[in-house]
Amino acid sequence: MKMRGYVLRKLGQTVLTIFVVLVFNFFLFRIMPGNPVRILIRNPKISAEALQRITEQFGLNQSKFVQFGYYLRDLFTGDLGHSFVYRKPVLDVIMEKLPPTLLLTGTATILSIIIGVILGVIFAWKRGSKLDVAGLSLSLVLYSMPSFWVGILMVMLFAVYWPIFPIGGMSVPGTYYATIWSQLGSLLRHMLLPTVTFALILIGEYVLIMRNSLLEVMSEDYMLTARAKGVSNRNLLRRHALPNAMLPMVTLIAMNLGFIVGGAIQVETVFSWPGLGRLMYTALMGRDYPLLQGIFLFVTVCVVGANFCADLLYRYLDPRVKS
Amino acid sequence: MTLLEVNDLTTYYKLKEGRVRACEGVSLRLEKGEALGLVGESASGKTTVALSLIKLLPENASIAGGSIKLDGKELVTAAEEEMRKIRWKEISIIFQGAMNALNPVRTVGDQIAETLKIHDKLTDREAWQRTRALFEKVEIDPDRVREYPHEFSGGMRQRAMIAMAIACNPRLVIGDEPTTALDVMVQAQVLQLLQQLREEIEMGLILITHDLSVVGETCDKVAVMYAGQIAEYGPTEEVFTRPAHPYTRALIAAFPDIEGERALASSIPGNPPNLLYPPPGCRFHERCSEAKPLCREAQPRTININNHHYASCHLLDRQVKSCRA
Amino acid sequence: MQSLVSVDQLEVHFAVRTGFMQSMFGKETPVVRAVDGVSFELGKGEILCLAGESGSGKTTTGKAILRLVEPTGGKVLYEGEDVRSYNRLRLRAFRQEAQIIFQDPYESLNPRQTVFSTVAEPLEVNNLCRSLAEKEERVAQALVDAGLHNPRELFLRYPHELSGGQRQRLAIAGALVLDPKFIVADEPVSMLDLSIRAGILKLMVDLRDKKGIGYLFITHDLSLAWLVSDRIAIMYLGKIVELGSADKVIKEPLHPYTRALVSVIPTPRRKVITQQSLLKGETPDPVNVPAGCRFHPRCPEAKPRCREAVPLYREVRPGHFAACHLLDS
Amino acid sequence: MLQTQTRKDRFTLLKKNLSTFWGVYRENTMGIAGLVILLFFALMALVGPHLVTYTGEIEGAEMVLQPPSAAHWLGTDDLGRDVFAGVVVGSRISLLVGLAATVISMVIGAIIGIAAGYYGKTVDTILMRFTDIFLVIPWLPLMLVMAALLGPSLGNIIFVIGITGWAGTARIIRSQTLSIKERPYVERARAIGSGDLHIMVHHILPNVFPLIFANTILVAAVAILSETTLSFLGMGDPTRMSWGVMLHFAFEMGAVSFGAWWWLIPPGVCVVLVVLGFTFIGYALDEVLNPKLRRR
Repeated sequence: MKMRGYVLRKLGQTVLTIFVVLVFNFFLFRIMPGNPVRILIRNPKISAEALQRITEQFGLNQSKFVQFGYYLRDLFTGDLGHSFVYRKPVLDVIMEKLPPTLLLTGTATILSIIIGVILGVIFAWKRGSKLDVAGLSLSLVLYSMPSFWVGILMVMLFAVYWPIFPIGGMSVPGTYYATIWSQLGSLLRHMLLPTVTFALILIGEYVLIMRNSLLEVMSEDYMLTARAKGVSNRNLLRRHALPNAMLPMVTLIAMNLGFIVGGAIQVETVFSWPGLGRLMYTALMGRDYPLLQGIFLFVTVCVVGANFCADLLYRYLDPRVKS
Repeated sequence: MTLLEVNDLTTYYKLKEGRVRACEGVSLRLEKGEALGLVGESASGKTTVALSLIKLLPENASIAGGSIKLDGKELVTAAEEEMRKIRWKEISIIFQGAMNALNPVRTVGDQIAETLKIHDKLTDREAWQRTRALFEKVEIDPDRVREYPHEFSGGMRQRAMIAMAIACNPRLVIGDEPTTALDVMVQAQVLQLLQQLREEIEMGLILITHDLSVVGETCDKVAVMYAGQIAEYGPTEEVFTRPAHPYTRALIAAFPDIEGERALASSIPGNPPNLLYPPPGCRFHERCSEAKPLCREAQPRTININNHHYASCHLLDRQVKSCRA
Repeated sequence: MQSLVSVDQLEVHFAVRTGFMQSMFGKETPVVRAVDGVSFELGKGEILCLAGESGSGKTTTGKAILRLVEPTGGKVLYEGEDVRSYNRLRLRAFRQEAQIIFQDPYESLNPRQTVFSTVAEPLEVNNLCRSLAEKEERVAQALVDAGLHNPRELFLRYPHELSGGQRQRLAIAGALVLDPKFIVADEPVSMLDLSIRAGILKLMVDLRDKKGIGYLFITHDLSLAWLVSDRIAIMYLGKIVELGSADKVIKEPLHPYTRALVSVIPTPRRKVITQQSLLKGETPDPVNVPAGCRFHPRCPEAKPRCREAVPLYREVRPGHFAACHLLDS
Repeated sequence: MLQTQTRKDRFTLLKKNLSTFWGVYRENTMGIAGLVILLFFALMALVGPHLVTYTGEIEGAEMVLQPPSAAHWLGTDDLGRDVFAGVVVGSRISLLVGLAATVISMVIGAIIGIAAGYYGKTVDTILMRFTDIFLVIPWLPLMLVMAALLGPSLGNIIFVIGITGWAGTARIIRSQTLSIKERPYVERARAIGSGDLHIMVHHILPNVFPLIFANTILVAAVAILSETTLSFLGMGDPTRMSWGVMLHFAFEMGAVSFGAWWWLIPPGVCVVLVVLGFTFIGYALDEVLNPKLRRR
């Protein structure tokens, strides 16, 4: 019963958030001075019928409320508009570019969480040692680097200076792969550099948070109790400290989803990875507003949804959270 | 038979500013099944003594000297691996705030069963069975073993801590302010429970508290600590009826007694010294109404007043007196 | 004795905060009945003690009288005027005469305010001083009154540079500077070591003797209550169960709850606790108050009637009030 | 906070507070390192642009994309401009954008945080819902969309970074305000007749201030990173050289495949150092102002 109330409340918040994002998006692209629709109409070269079509599509001759209604109707029917650059429905373009992004970000995120948690635990356990100090400094430096710049360094080092890996992309254009294995191998070779870059960007923060969170937990009274009980170091960590220390990590991972999207834009741009992030850069450069708006909405809704899931997970992990 | 013998225990904390002499030259003796009260005001070093006994001091603290013998076995030099076996099996401890002393994300029963599995090598089933029995012993509904600490009331959490402390039938239980945060009635219940358990299983008890009445209620012997040192030590009745040290006397006088006269006692002037820079001579001399010039210069010896009753005060020292005469 | 504060059927109920969704779906919000019909009178220069366990509503009662918590029912008369009817201006004037001292001297002083600012603040807020010299004089006097000698040396110190006892004296000075007639003292010594408690208590009693300040002394410690107060009121779950002179309540308690509490008053010299039968259980949550007499589930002498009817709070003996069915023979 | 009697006392007190603070801060190696780094860059931004010449004129084809030499310490770019001079000139814009955006973020964050925490109830619920929404919206896409719609200019980029960066601050300050509001000294202030404004100014603000200060430093680090990233992605003002704009041109002109490391690395290193400097100071302040952490 309590659980249901909690889920309902969180769901309500999520829906509210998405609604606000929709309104915000509408405001941004339709109402703000210099908004793309107005720019579209002002275009002197625009044909009369095109103007007519646009006016009808956006309900421009009607009140703002009606326009908002048109906008919502379009959204719910999956009509995110038409891309100027690709000359295709925006949703189709997004769906096409989604799998490479999921592949890259998913791999990098999982990798960075695993490595980050392990390193954080090691540093916390050996706090004050040379290893800890070195690890901490490196994490701080990684955390301070612009993500795209890490990518540029990686490309310069491993694709230009020592050309071990391809400079970018997901495959060599125009190549025919004889077997699925050779195709997979090529994919892996293309993927390695961006994945490592992406993971490096994320690891710094995970290490820092995991280390601090674990140190905090280790200074708690119940850890003293556990030590007094004669619990072995291994179990002290595994069964007493980690379950508590992982809680802030869950929050952080959820909070970081937005950051991951930001990382994807930068890494994909640097490595010409054919995903959503690079698509956004293309849309920005080409001032392809419908596409830009579509990506922004799509990505935001995904992140908000993922946050909702993280909230539920947190509730499951921490028995103290009451509804 | 002597269960625990502490001689000249000295523990220092290292801070940037210097050494905090939190516990210096502490000597105690506990017979089997006996209860000893360790009384002192805040920052008098009582908790440091407790943590030294099980060697769970914070990283910046270390035992600088003295010996701790449990059944004749030296603990100060014992290796961590050895201590781990001794902890809880031989010496267990009840901490002050039971809310923080229990792991919030694991069930209470799980935390008790864990100790049984570690030390008594019980199977999962046996451990949970014992846990339920322990719950009954401390008067908690055994069906609540699967609940989390936050679902328990303050009194129940302290009972659960006690259940955990006696789980492996240790020979010595250290209670660090076990009743402090509790309401009077619950405090009484917990004290009564401790007393019952002590009669049932023959365990030694070291009760650390700032509350004289708790000691009077449960302990055979009492040690009064002041500024990291033991001021007076002896049988509870003897110390409370014929306190020898001026500090003990002032402390007892300050305790309101509803059967005594209805008048406010005078308080002890001043504050306890900063243990980074303890005063020379007797550490109490700055607040002592009877201090003599000598008290400012020399540390007092421990004087045996009579049978097992000791105090460290120049005023009791016959040698000092005779020198004067 | 002339009445300074008179409390009549005071009620403070809090709504338990529930989520937006719950309140939208019209679920009934549970109510915490922190104070539920409390009545007493406090004379000028009297020390009345409100004693009880945590959750009994004693602190809330004290704060409700000063309107630091808004009462939801009943009356509070201060020198014959209803405090609840005060407008902002009148409330401000009232608060110059009625002060509060808190339990924790470490928390009740702003760590970023110097000793001078702490004590001068009440004067500044109420625009009571015309010149700096006058302000300094009054601050210094208040500090001396609170037992802090050489006050001018302390002016620029911060609270963390003082000892626990000094801090509580500073807090008292902050209350004294306005020359109050009434002080709510909420567990003023429970955080202090035994050896410095007596000094603070003595100071408070002396101030009563010298300046005629009336105190509502809130504590969980009955022996302390007995030592300092003229009369004692025992609270249980938001209601006063017994009220009488300090000696009568402690030495000849009427209510079974008071008897139980008195029986566990600690004393260093005798074993009293471990050799008797105690009340079972703990004070229940004030959200689910038991029907009938609130104490009946834990009362060793409860009769069937106690489960049904709320006992009348009445004067059982001259000046000695109690609410218990067993006393209505 | 400093309502102590005379000006002389006020001065004594200020001196005492500062020396106490400095006494603890001085012990912190990280904090000192951060301070030294930032002082260096502050000096570069203030004085540097007057000492170097950075003209957009082509110096001749042979001077294009030259590796470092005695004449050009950090080589030249595709237009033959001196990279070192660019880095020096760019420092001014990068720091300016970062600091200005930080001020916007902190003012919004502090006001919303204190208001929500102090007034509680409905005000809190509405403000925090709003803050949470800002927290979950992916931050870079939001900035990019806004920057794209507003067009590339210095003012716009400051506005975009400032307006998107306050949510975390507001949350932290709110929770601190909530905890301070419950302290007895605030209740005591009410008991002596103080009004809301007095309490906020004299009791809440002085106690939240250390946190606002420490947080400002960390927000500044993020703002500098944001400026670099936005400019790199082409949202910067191309006429005002900053480290991010420099990296944008370098990347777009193919410096990566050309191997012109001297064009790509120096501006990046500067960004990393400045961000590190801020982060160091932030960590140090956290440790100095939060005694619980000090023992670690």
